[in-house]
Amino acid sequence: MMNFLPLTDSVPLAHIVGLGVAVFAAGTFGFLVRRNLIVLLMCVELMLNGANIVLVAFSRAPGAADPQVWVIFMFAVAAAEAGVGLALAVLIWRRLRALDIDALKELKG
Amino acid sequence: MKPLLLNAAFYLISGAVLAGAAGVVLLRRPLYCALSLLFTLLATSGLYILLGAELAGYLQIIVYAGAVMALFILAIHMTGQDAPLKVPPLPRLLLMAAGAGAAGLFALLMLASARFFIAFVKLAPEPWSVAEQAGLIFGRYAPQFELLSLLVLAGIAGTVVTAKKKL
Amino acid sequence: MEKNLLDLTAPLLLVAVPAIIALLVRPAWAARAAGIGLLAAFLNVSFGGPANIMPFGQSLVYDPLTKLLWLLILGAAFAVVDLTPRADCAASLPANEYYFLLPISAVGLMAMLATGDLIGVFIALEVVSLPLYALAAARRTAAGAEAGYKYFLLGSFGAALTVLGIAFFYGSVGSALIQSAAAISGLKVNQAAASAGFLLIMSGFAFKAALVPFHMWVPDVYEGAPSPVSAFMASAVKAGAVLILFRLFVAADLPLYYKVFWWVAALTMAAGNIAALPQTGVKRMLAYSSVAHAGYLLTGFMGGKAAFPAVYFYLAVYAAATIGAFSLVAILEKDEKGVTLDGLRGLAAADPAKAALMTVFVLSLAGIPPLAGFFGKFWLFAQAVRGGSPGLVVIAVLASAVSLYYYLSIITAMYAGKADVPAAPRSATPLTLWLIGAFVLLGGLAADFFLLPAANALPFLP
Amino acid sequence: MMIGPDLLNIAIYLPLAAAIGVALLPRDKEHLAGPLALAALLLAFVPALALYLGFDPALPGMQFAQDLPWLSALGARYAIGLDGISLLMFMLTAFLGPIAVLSSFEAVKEHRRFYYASLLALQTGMLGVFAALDLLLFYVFWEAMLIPMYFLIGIWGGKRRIYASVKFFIYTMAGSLLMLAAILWLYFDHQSRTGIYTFALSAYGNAATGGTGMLLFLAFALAFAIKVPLWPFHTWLPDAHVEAPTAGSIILAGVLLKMGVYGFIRIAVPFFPEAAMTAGWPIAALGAFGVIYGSLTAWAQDDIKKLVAYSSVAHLGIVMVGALVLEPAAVSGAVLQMVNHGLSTGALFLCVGMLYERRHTRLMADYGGIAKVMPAFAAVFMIVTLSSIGLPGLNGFIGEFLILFGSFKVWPCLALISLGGVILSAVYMLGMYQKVFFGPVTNPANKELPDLKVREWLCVLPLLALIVWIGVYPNFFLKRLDTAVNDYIRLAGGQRPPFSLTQEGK
Amino acid sequence: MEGNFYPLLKWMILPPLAGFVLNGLLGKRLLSERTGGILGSLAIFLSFIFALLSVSDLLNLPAADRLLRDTLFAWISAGPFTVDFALRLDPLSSVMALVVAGVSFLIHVYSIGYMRGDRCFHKYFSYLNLFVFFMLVLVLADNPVLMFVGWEGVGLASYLLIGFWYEDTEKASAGKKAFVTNRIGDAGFLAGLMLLAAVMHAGGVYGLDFSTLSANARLAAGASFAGVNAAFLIGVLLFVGATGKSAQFPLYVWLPDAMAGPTPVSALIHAATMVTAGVYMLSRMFFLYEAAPAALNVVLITGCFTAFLAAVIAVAQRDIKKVLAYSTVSQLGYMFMAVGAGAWAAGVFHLTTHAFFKALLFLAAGSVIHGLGGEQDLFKMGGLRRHMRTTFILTATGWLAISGVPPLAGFYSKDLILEKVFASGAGFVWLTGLLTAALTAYYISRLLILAFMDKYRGTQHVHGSPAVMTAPMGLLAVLSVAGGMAGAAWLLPFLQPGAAPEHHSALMIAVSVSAAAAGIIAAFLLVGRRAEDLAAAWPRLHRLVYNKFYVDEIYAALVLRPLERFAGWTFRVPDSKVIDGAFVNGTAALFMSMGRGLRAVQTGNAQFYAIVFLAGLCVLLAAVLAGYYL
Repeated sequence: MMNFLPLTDSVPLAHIVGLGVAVFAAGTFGFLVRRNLIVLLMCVELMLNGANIVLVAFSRAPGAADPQVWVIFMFAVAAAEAGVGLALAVLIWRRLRALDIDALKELKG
Repeated sequence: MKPLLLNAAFYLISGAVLAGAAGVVLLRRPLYCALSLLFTLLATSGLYILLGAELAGYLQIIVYAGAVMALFILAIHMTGQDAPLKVPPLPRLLLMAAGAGAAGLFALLMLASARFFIAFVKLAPEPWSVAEQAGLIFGRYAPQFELLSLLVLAGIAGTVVTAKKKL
Repeated sequence: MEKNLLDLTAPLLLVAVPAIIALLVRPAWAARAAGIGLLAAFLNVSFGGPANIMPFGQSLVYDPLTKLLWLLILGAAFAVVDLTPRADCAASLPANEYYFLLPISAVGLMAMLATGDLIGVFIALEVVSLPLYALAAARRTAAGAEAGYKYFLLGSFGAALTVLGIAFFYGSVGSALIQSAAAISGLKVNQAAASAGFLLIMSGFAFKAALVPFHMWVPDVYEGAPSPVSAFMASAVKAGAVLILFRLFVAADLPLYYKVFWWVAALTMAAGNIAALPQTGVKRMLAYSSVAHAGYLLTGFMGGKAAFPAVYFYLAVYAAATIGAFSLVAILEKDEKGVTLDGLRGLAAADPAKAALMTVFVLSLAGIPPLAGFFGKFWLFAQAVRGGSPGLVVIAVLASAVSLYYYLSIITAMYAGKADVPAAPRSATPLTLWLIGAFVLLGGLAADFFLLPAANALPFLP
Repeated sequence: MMIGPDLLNIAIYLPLAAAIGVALLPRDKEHLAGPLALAALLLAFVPALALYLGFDPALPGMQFAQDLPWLSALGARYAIGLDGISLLMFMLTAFLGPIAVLSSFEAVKEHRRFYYASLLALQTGMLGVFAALDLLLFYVFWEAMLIPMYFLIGIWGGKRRIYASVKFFIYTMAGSLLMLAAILWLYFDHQSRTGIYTFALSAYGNAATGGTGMLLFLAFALAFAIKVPLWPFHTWLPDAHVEAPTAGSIILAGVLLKMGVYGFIRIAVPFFPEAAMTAGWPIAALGAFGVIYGSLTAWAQDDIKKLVAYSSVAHLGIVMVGALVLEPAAVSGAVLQMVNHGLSTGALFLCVGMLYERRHTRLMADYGGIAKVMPAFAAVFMIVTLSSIGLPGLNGFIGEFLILFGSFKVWPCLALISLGGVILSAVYMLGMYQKVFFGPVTNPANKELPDLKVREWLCVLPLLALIVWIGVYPNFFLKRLDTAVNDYIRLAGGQRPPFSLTQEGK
Repeated sequence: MEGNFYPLLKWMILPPLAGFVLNGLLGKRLLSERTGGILGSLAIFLSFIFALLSVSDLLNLPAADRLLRDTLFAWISAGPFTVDFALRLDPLSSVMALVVAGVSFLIHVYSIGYMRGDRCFHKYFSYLNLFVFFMLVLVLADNPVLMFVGWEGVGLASYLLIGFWYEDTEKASAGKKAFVTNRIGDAGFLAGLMLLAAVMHAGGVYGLDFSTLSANARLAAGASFAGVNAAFLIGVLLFVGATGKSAQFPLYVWLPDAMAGPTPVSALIHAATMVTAGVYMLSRMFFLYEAAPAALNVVLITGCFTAFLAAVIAVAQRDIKKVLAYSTVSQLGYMFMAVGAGAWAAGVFHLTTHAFFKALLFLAAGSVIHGLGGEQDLFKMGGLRRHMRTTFILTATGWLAISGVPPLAGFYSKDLILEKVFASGAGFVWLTGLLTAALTAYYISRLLILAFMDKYRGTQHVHGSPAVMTAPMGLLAVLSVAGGMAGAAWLLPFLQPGAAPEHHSALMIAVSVSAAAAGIIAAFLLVGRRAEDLAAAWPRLHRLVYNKFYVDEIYAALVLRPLERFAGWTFRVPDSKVIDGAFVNGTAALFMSMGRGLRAVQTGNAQFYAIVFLAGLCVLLAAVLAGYYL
C-alpha cells in the first residue's frame, strides 16, 4: 500500500489481483476447514469468485475484453456446479442423515 | 475530486469483499454464511462495475447473486440443517496445515507475479460496449458458448437424477 | 465453409442427439440409442474424409490429430456404454439419465481434445466432470453418494485452481491459446507468473489424470462409483486428461517442467504400485493400478513432442485393458462391495472364458509380452531413454516388477484357488469383451497399425 | 519345402497352433488333450530333426535365416536363424517336449486341456528364444514363455505352488526388466551413432565399451544370471522345481536354465566384449563357487527333488565357467554340458516323478530298498545318476572333461574348484541313491510298488539312449559346434591369455 | 603315430562288453543259471584267447618296434582337444592284459560254483564282465583320457559288486565308501592330466597319446606351475590318483571295507586286477617320472610306509578276508616301492606273481567261508585240514608263495624288489621292506594255523568245495609255483628289452629268505594256544592295532562329519535365511509394509485429500518458482 490515496483515479494492479487471490485463499481455507457440506460449496463459490476478480483485473491490465467474457462464462459454470453439488449434498443428507464431512468415511484403505 | 472519491470507493468495496469472504468462512450457522456470501457477491459486482466490466457486474447480480443464492437457501431448507453442526472441528494439525496451505498458495502466487505489478489500472473507465462483448461471445468464443449450453443441460440432468426422492 | 463445419460437428451431434433421445425414450431403449450414436460417430470419424478445418480459429480444430484422439475417446465410450447393461449393477442405475450423461461426458472429452483455447478446454473439462459427479452417485447408495461427493469436492477444487491458473497465464502472456505457452520461455519479466499459472492449469488436469499429489481421490471414487463409470473414468477421462497434459507440457517445453514431471512420474509409479500390493478388493487394486499407469505415461513425456505416438498407443492399449478389467469386475460382482480376491477363487473352473479374458487384460496391464501392454510400455520407456532420462526408466522398470505381485495375485486367485461356494450359472461373455481381448492380445504384434498414423498426425500437434 | 527358414517356422509355431487347438477342445473330449499334444510335439520334432541333419557345420554365421519386416515404427524385424549353438539347444527343447507331455498322462487329471495348452505354448516360447536373431523378438519370446511356466507351477504344482510360481515369475521378470532398460539404452545409443533404428543382434557387436559398457553388461548379465541360476540368484530354483509338476520340472531344468547361459553366449558377451573380458573372471568365480555351494546344499537335503534342483545349480555353475573362459574346447564342452544336463536332470526329474506317482512323497526317508521291489527302475535310475555325476562312458563326463581341461589352461584355480564339486556330486548323488534304493524294505508301503510301465519306458528310453550315445560318440554333436564356438570367441574379443606356465626355454 | 595297425585288439574288449549286455538284459528272465555263468566265463575266455594271439603277434615283431595300435574312432574333438578311442598293445600292456584276462577267467569259473543259488546270479556275472571290459580298456588305452574312462569304469564296477547284496545297508555303504574314495583319487588323477594337457598345449603339442607324450616329456620338466616344477606336480597328482585306486596311504581305507562284496569279487578286483591299476599307470607314465626324480621319492616312501602299516594291522585281524585285504595293501606297497626305486619292471613282475597267489589265497578263503556257511572269523575256525583237504593244500602253496619261500613265485619278485631298493641306495626303506617281509610271513602263517591247524572251534557242519571251485584254485597254485621262475627268466627282458640281466647277490637272497623263515617260525611259536595271552600282554597296543589305528574314525571325525555339518549349515543359514530369507522375501516384505503404510494414509477423509492436493501443488509451485528466484 505504498502510494496510499494518490490523487490520480488509478489503482495499482497488484491490489486488485491481491484482493482476488486473497478471496481465493480465504475460500480455500474455508474449503479445507469447514465441516458442513453446504458451507463447503459456498467456499467453492468463493474461490471461483476470487478467480473471477483476478480475471477482471487482468482484463484491465493489457486491456482486452476477453477475460470479461470468460467471467460471464464462469457464472454459468459456477451455477451448474453449485446445482450438482447441492443435489449431492441433499442425497447424502437423505442417505446418511448427516451433512458433515466426517460422515463420508466408508471408502478408505 | 472525482478520482479521490473513486479511490475511496475502490478500497471501500475491497474491504467489503474481504469482510464478506471472512464471514462465509468463519460464521457458524450455514444461513448466516449464505447471507455473508450474498454480500460478498454484491460487493464483487460493484467492484466489476468500478473496473469497467459492467456487463459482468450486472449479470453477476442477476445470475449469481439471484439464482445461485436461491439454490443455497433452498438446499439449507431442504436439509433442515440450520443449526450449527455438533461435529468436533478438524484436529489441530490439519487446521494448521490448511492455514499454511492457503497462505502458502497466496504468498507463492503473489511472489510469482510480484515482478510485473508495476502497472496501474484506471478506475471507472468507459466500459466495452455490450455489443462488442456480444460480438466476442458469438464470434470467437461461439464453440465455448455452445459447450456452456451443454454444460448447463448436463448440470440440470445431473441435479435432477441425484436429488430425486425415488427413481 | 458449411460443408466443413458439418464435417466437424457431425461426430459431436451424432453423440449428443442420441444422448438426448436416450433421455426421453423408455429406459430399455436408452442404452441402445446411446450405443448407436457413439458407434455412428466412431464410423463417421474413422471413415470420414481428410479434414483440416478451423472454423473458429483455435477454438475448434478438426485435423487428423483430432480425428485420431476422437477415435480413442469414442471407442472407449462405446465399449463402456455397450458393456454397462451386462453389469451386475445395471438394474439399479437410472437408465435414461445414465445413457444421457455418459455420452455428454464423451462429447465434453471430444471438445476438450479439439480446442486449442484454454477457456474452451476448461469448459469442456467441466462438461466432462459434471455428468461424472452425478454418475458416480448414480446408484444412490451411501457409498455412491460418498464417492460422488468426494469426486465433486476435489473436482471443483481443481477447477477453481485451473481458472486461477488461466487468469495468471493470460495476465502474463496476453493470450489464452495453448500454443502461446511456447512464449513462456521467451518472457523475461513475468516468466515466473506465466509458468506458475501454467502449472496451476496443468495441476487441474493432473488431478483428472490422477498423478501423485492429486491422486488420493481415485481409490475411493473408483470403488464407490458403479463399475462401468469407473471404467469410463479410468480409461477415456484419464486418456483425455493425459493427452491435454501432454499438449500443455509439449507446448511449454520448459526444462523446469521436465524436472518437476520427472519427480511426479517417479512418485506416481511408486505410490500407485506399492499401495496396490496389500489390496484385496479387485476394483480398488485396479484403481491404484490406473494411478501407476499414469506414472508410466508421464515417463513417456520425458521424450518430448516426438513421444506422442508412444503415448497415444499406450493410452489405446491401457484404455482397452482397463475397460476390459473393470467390465469383468462389473459383471462378476455380486453386491455393492465389489469383487474381492477370494471372490475370484475358482473362476477358472466356473467360467473359463471370463477367467481367460481377465488374465489377458491383467497381463497386458502388467506389460508382459506378447501382449500389447508390453509393446506400449516398451515404446514409452524408449521415449524416456531418448529424452535423456534413463534413470526414470530404471525406476519405471522396478515399479512394473513390483506391480507383477498384485497382477499375479488376481490370476493366481482365479486359477490356483478352489471356489468354496458353488459357482453361479455361467452368463454369456459379451462380444465387445472378446473384441477388446483380441485387440489387447494381438494389438502389440501389429503395433504399426497404431504407431504409423500417430506419427503422421505429429505435425498437427501445436 | 527344402531345409530352410519355413521349416524352422513350422518347428517353432506348430506347438502353438496345437496349443490353441487343444485349448479349444470341447469339455467332453478333454481326454484327447494329452494324446493330441503328444502327436503335435512328435510331429514338430520331425522338422527339427531335418534341420539338425541339414545343418552344414562348416558354414559360418546363421543358417535357415529369415528376416521379415515386423514393427517398422520401432525398427524391429522378424529375424530368425540357427547357428551351431542354438541348433543344439533347439534340438534339446524339441526332444524334451514330447517326453514331458508323455510323462504327465497319468500325473495330471484336472484342467487337462489348459495344462497341455500351456505345455505346448511353453514349447513355442522356448524354441522362439533360441531361434530369435532380433533383440526385441528375443525379449518377447524370453518373457512370453514365463506365462505358461507360471501357470504350470501355479495350478498343477505341489503344496506351496502359489508362493513358488509367483516367486519364480517376479524374480525372473525383475532381472529381465532391468535388461529391458539396457536394451533401450543400447537401441538409442546405436541410433545416435548410425542413425538407423534396429534390433538386429548382428548390429550390436561390441556395442558399448568403458564404464557404460560395463554397466550395460552387468544389467544383461544380471537378467541371465538369474536364469542360469548363478550363485546368489538361485533361491527361486529349488522352490520352482520342487513345486512344479513332473513335466514342468523336466522342462524347467532341461531347457529354461539353459536360456541364461545361452543369453550370455548370444547376447551379453558378444555385445560387450571389453566388459566381458574384465567381468568374466568374477562371474565364472561365482559359477565355480556355485558348484561347491550347490553340491553342499544338495547334500543337506532330505527331499529328492530339492536335491536334484540344487545339483542343477552345481552343474550350471561349471557350465558358466566353461562358457566364459573363451577357450574353444571349454565353450564346446559348456554347450554340450548344457545338453547333457538337460538329459540327465530331465531323466532324474522323470524318475522322481514316477516315484511320486506311486508313493506321493519325495522324502528319501519314506523310501528304502526300492531296488528289490523295482529292479528295472533301479537300473535306469542308476544310469541316470551316473550320468549326472559325470562317470566316463556317459554324457556327463564329456562335457565336464572338456570344460575342466579347457578352462584349466586359462583359470586353473576355478577349474580345480569345479573339480572339487565333481567329487561332492558323487557323495550326495550316491548318498541319495543308497537311501532310496539300497537297504532293507523298511516301509510297508514300499512292499509292492509296480515296476516301470510301458508308458514310463517310452519316456525314459530316449533319454537313456542319448545319454549313452553322447557318452560314446559325442562328435556327432560336437562337430556342429566348432564354427559357432569360434564365431562366439571371435565376437567376444578373441581367446583369453593362457595361465602363465613359465617355460624355461628348451 | 608309429606302431603298426592291428585289428584284433578291439576283439579283446568286445566279448566282455557283449557278456555284460547279454547277462544284464536277458539275464534272469531267459537264461538259466548254468548258461548265464558259462556265457560270462566264455566271454572272458574269448578275450584271453585274443590276448594270447595279439601277444604272440607282438613277439614276432623286432624287440625295439613292439607296438600294435588300433584307432577305432575319433572319440572327442573340440577345439585343440582331439581324443581318439584307440587301443595300444606293447609289452607292458600285454602282460597286464594276459594277467587280467587269465585271472578273471579262472575267477569267473570259480564264481559259477560260489554264487550258485543267488537270486541275482546273472546280474553278478554281467557286473563281473563289465569290470573286465573296463579293466581291459584301462590297460589297452592309447591315451590317458581313455585310460581314465577305464579307470573310473572299474571304480563303478567295484562299487556295484561291493554293494552287490544291497539289502544290507552296511555292505551298500561300503560300496559307496569305495566309490567316493576312488573319486577323490580320480580327482587327483584328473588334475594331473589337466596340468599335463595344459603344459603340452602351451608347448604346442596337441596329441595326447602316450607316444607323443613320452616324446615331449621334456616340456613338462621345463615348465613350472605356481612356482613348482610341472613334472613333479603332475607326478604327485597322478600318484594321488594311484593311491585312490590302488589303496595306498592315505586313501586305502576303502579296501578293507570292500571285503563286504562276494569273495570272488574280492579275489578278482581287490586283489588281482583293479588295485594294480595304479602300478600300471605309474609304469605307463614312467617317462614323466624319469623327468622328476623327486616324485619317485614320494612314491617310494609312501609305498614303503603303506606296506609296513598294512602289515602291522594285518597281524591283529580276526576276519580272514580282512587279513588278506591288508596283506594286499601291503604287497601293493611293495610294488610302489619298486616303481619308486626306478624299477617299474620289478613292480610289474611282483604284480603278476601277486595276482596269482593272492587270488589263490582269496579263493581258498572263499571256499573256507563257503564251506562254513559264511563264517569269516578265524577264531571260530581251526582244524580244517582234516575236513577240507584240497583247500588246505592249495592254501599252503599260496602261504609259501606269499611268504617268499624259494623257489615259489613270491620269493623271486619280492626279493628282486628288495634288491632294486637296496641298489637305489634307500637303505632305511630297504630295512623296513625286509621287516615287512617278515611280518608278511608271520600274519599269513598265523592265518594258516588259526584256520587249518588245532581243532575245529566252530559250530557249523563243514563241507568241501565242488570241483568247479577247486579246479581254478589248482591252476592258480601251479602258476604261483611256476610263475616266479618263468617270470624272472622270461618276463623282465620282455618288459625292458635293453636292460642288463639281473645278477642276484647271494647275500641278498640269504637275508630275505631268513626274514621269511623268522616270520614263519615266530608264527608257529606265538599263534595258537598262547594267542590269547599275546593280546593280554599288551591289551592297549593290541586293541589299537586291531582297530586299524582308528584311521577310519579319524577320517570321519576330521573330514566327513564336519563336511556334512557344514553342508547342513550352508543350506540352513546362508541359503534359506540369508539369501532367500533376507534378500528375496525381505524385499517382498519391505514393499508390502510400505504398501500397508500407504494404505493407512488413505484415511477416506476428503478434506485430508484436498490438503494433500494443495500441499503437493504448493511444493510444485515452489519448485517452479525456485527455478527463477534462486
